[in-house]
Amino acid sequence: MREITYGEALREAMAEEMRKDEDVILIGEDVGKGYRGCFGVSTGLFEEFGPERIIDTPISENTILGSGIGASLMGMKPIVEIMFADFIGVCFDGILNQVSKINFMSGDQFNLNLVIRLPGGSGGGTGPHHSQCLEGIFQSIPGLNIVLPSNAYEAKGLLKTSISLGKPVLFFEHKKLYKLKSGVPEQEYAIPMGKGRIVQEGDDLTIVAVSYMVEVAKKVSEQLKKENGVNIEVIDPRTVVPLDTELIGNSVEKTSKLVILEEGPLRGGIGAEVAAIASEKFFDFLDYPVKRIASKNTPIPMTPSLEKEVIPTPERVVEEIRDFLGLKKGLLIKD
Amino acid sequence: MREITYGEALREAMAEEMRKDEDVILIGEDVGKGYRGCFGVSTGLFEEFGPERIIDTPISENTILGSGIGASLMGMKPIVEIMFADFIGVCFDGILNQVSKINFMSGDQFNLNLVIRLPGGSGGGTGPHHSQCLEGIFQSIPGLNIVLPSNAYEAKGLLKTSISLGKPVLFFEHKKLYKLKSGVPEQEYAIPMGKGRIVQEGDDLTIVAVSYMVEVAKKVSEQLKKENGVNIEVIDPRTVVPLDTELIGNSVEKTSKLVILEEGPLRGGIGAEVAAIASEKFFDFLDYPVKRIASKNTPIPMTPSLEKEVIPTPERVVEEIRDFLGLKKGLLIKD
Amino acid sequence: MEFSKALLLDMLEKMVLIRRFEEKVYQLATRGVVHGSVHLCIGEEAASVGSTMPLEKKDYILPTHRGHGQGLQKGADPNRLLAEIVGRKEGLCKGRVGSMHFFDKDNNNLGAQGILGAQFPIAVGVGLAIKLKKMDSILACYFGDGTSNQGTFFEALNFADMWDLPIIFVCINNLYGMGTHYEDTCNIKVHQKAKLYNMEVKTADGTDVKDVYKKMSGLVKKVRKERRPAMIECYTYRFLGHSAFDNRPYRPKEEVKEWKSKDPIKRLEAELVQQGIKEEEIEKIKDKIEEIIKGSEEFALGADFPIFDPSMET
Amino acid sequence: MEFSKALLLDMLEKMVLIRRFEEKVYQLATRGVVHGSVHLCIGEEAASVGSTMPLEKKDYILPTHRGHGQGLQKGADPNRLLAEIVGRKEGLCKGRVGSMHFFDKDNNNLGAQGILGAQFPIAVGVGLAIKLKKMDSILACYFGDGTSNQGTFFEALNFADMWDLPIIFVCINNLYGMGTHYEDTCNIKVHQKAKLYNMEVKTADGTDVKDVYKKMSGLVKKVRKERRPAMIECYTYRFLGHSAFDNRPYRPKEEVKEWKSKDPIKRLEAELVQQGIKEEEIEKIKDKIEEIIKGSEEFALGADFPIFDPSMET
Ligand SMILES: Cc1ncc(C[n+]2csc(CCOP(=O)(O)OP(=O)(O)O)c2C)c(N)n1
Ligand SMILES: Cc1ncc(C[n+]2csc(CCOP(=O)(O)OP(=O)(O)O)c2C)c(N)n1
Ligand SMILES: [Mg+2]
Ligand SMILES: [Mg+2]
Repeated sequence: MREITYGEALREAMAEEMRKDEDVILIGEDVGKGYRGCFGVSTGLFEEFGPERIIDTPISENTILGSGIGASLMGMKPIVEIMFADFIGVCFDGILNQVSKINFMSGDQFNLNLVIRLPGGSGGGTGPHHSQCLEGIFQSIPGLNIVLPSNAYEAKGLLKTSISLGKPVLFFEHKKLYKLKSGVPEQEYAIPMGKGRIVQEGDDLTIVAVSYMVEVAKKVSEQLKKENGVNIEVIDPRTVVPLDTELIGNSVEKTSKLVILEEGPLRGGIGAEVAAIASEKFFDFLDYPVKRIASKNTPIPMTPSLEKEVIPTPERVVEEIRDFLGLKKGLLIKD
Repeated sequence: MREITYGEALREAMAEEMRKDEDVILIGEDVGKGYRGCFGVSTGLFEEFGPERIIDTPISENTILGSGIGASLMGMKPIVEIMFADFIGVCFDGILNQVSKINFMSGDQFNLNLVIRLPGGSGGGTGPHHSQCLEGIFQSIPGLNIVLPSNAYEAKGLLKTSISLGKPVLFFEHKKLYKLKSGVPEQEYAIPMGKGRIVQEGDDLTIVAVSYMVEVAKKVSEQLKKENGVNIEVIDPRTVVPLDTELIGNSVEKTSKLVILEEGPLRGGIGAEVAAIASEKFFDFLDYPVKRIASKNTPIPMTPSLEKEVIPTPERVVEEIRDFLGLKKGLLIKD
Repeated sequence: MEFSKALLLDMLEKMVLIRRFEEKVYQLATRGVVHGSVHLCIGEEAASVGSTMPLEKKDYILPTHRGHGQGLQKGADPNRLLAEIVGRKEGLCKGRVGSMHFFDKDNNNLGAQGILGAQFPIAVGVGLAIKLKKMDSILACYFGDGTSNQGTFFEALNFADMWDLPIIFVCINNLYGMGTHYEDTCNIKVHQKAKLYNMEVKTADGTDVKDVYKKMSGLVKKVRKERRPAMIECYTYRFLGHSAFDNRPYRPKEEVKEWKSKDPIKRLEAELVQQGIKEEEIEKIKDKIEEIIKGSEEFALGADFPIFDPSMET
Repeated sequence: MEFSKALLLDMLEKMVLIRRFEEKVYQLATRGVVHGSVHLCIGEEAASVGSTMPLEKKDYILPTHRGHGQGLQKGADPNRLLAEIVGRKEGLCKGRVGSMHFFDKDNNNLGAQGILGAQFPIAVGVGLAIKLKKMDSILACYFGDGTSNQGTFFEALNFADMWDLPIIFVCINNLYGMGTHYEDTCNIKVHQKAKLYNMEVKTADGTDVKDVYKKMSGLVKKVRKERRPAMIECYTYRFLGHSAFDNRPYRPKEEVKEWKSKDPIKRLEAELVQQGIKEEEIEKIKDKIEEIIKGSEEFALGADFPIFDPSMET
């Protein structure tokens, strides 16, 4: 299968849906003429679809988001790009009180097809206002679908599904993934909401990881397999709302041990919700306390010496999992 | 001890601190001349302190909050009132990226004394834009103290502490509590951040409840005591950030069963965090899965027939706890 | 502009409908049948009717939190609106949201927001869709004087100007935002804010339905043709409190008295009588409305409450 | 306004300081020593120096995301600023936040925000505190042309007008916000927006430090005396990309060329030479700055990285 980057996959998804349906448009700061998206994701789209569908805006996040809300009330399928997920605070009311609630509030008169693309995560030194993983905040707002693609294949399939879902979608992209390549078929495919995937099978421990942390989980599992003989099952839920609780439950039934790995801050993160669900629903499967690995509860510092202490690096994850399992380097789990 | 209402207690706290310190001011929509606060909390303050310290504003939440941020950067101790907690989305960036981060970002050059008062919760039919309990969202933002006073005594003591804390405080008030009276001493007292209280002792089950849900928990415990012989320990953590984990742990060690009761939506609520902490730290104490009782994951409907299904009413809480304990009405727990 | 007798009578009927409808809501609220808050536009009917009547069925509105008048005039069924207000399943939004946030898709009412200023960004999106879909429609985006201090207002004015959007911003200026007089919140007149963004602006006597109608009609024609934004500011007054149970100590008695003397309904009635319309004709209209309201009350209070359904959870 | 030789030389020195400082930052960024993004104001030094120099020590600033010039001119120690930019413990903010968000309390710099428009509401609070505490200070709130499209700008203008706040809104208009020309985002000139709110506004040639200085001095005097807001818009150009690594294809070559011909430093140098200042005197200044920058580089790169401390968690 051909390999393309995450950024290219997103672009393909948008381009394909735009070719199919006139109602699909992209709105955001510098998505078109000048910059082609801050991370180059919309390269070529302006040339193909023109200024009426690839719409550059003034610096006014409230009205950028509102453009999407209004257009979707009119039956269009707008994709709104907020340049960095961190800027969503500027237009947060739109998410909290309109996007998430209109379908319900209108008594189902409206079914918004609205995707909000949110590049998040540490880009390595981008600092407190350009590095955040905010999915933990949004899970607490009923009415939003929260999607976290972890590679190019996922990105394309999930974005295509999101564009015509009839429900609003917060689509969290990760800056560290944009350049990463993976296999993406030429032919159409779809990934449903709420169905996770088993990234890698194992029976000693379940790691539920999202977004870029799936990459970290893969790396960590490999190392722990080699150095400690631990067989880790890595699960990528793909969407945290809705959440594939069953998939996680089945895995925990097998492994009896659950670690949740995310880049957002620990407190109130998606790990909190998954841990709470596990302790409600899978209590009898669990041999060990549920373990959350996440960013520390601070803003994301710019300087590398602090950033690497705050966000979960592979080194820290390995260490924390070893601690969790009572292992040292070189000590095999079956010992 | 004399009894005063929650609203009066808040007013006393503000007035006393304003008398002591010129730097304490109150800023918000209709807090002064015309309305004395949407819920009458600031009645009399305008008359005593005048328009320079009880400051009515245009309808511009961003700049209302910003007035507080800027003034606290200048060493003042502003209290900002956002008329309904639900409107915080309008000025969310101020919370997400400035209020919560400035102390850290400035390398401790600044220590903001800033209290943001947020009347929340269902007022009985106030509907989706005027009823939310948003503490679940904010716990995921490092750098904020989150305070949830549950009666007049708590309200006064916690507000006084908050005003000079040197750290930003989100002060969540509950509309259903404003008129409720309880004993408040005439003399000064203080309640520290991060120290919960045992509302009522018991050894069969721990309920951690916040804000108005403490009232519900008291009612429910009484009924379950009478009808099922269950002795419930009710814990009011008072502040969810910082959280008195130790107090909860001690209680769970005794009861082995934990229920978390809140009015915010279930997913990603403070119950998620408490449950996650419990399943990490008190795993060995727990006999039963941790149970969360919260609002359903929908906007808060206006109509009573739906609202009472969505928010946790005493009736539902009783039922859910009976289910949890495998009890029926009339069946004693010790049976 | 010539006003035919039929048009004037129609306007009167619509204003009386709004007045009686809201009096009923007020009555139900005092009886405890309405939950949560209701914001009534009694006294402001000329602004609602005069600004909404010139719109066509194909046009869109975004009403305010005080939007019964705007919604009714745009075509909302009083039965279903009242049922919504008392939270019944037959309500426009299945009874879920009530007075402050009703949506009425059939009549191109895209929903009122309980969050002041939220309508402005949404208006831009609606205008954008109208433009991209090359529709002939226009949008009326309603807001109050106080709400014009939200930053989103300026953003929307700017986008509407830059993108040539067919939006009429309609300010219902009733002098106050809750207890605060507009002049205590801003030195700039609302329409001057819009004027900065190169759009045609008009002010109207919001107690005179003819004045509002005439000016709005002009703007509707212009905006439909030129596909550019415009704004109208209607000066009016709410006779009751901010919400149903506000004692409104913040308003001088003389001010209230003065504005009540300009009651838009009495004003139009007087004019009609002067023009030779018989009192009986006016009474007939009122009786008709009385019937409608009676019917709406029966419909609304007779309807069932909605039942919670787990599929509502998201 | 008369410009003494000493003042002109001082201005030159300050502009050269900013230029050399940022060239150093750019060099360090290309060497990978700077983490995250840096926004450089090379080309805009006359706007920074001319608008900040008239402020006194007791005055406050809120700089932009492109704020090294503003911060240095307000008194920031280049050593500690550079240390901050490369993330070292000796940095102004202990190395935590770097270029885009430095705070410098000792010099009344209340912090740059990475969120465009966030400075406006904060400015209102700072102005309010100055007023309530009856201080003699004023505040300069900096922002870019693109940022003037945030709704918060209008809110702040309104509050500043209504509350009589001693704030000077300083727009550094470099024609673009990232890749988008201001004219593609707004038809209204930035200063016209402020003018709507009854404040004194000035425009200045942002490549001419004397013009900026003169006009800003006038506003500082006026605002300090009258305790009312004002605004100045300085037209200038950034010679480099939006951030350190932007190829800027969106800007026509001729435009860049034209503006480079108006290099504010060269311009002032030429004038000084014309006024009879010896080239050596200018060279001496440059040498002095060279020494400072060398020292800063040594200081910054020699400093330690901060260590994580659990008390940072909140
Ligand atoms: C964002 C937001 N802030 C505050 C409120 C509370 N509130 C509801 S109506 C109102 C006054 C609005 O004034 P105006 O825009 O003049 O409309 P009017 O009520 O006079 O019709 C206020 C402050 C709100 N609903 N939303
Ligand atoms: C709220 C927000 N939106 C977008 C950005 C991304 N961004 C950073 S600088 C910039 C351009 C700003 O333009 P302008 O205000 O003219 O300042 P300049 O960069 O030209 O100095 C943009 C869009 C941001 N940092 N914050
Ligand atoms: Mg009003
Ligand atoms: Mg610019």
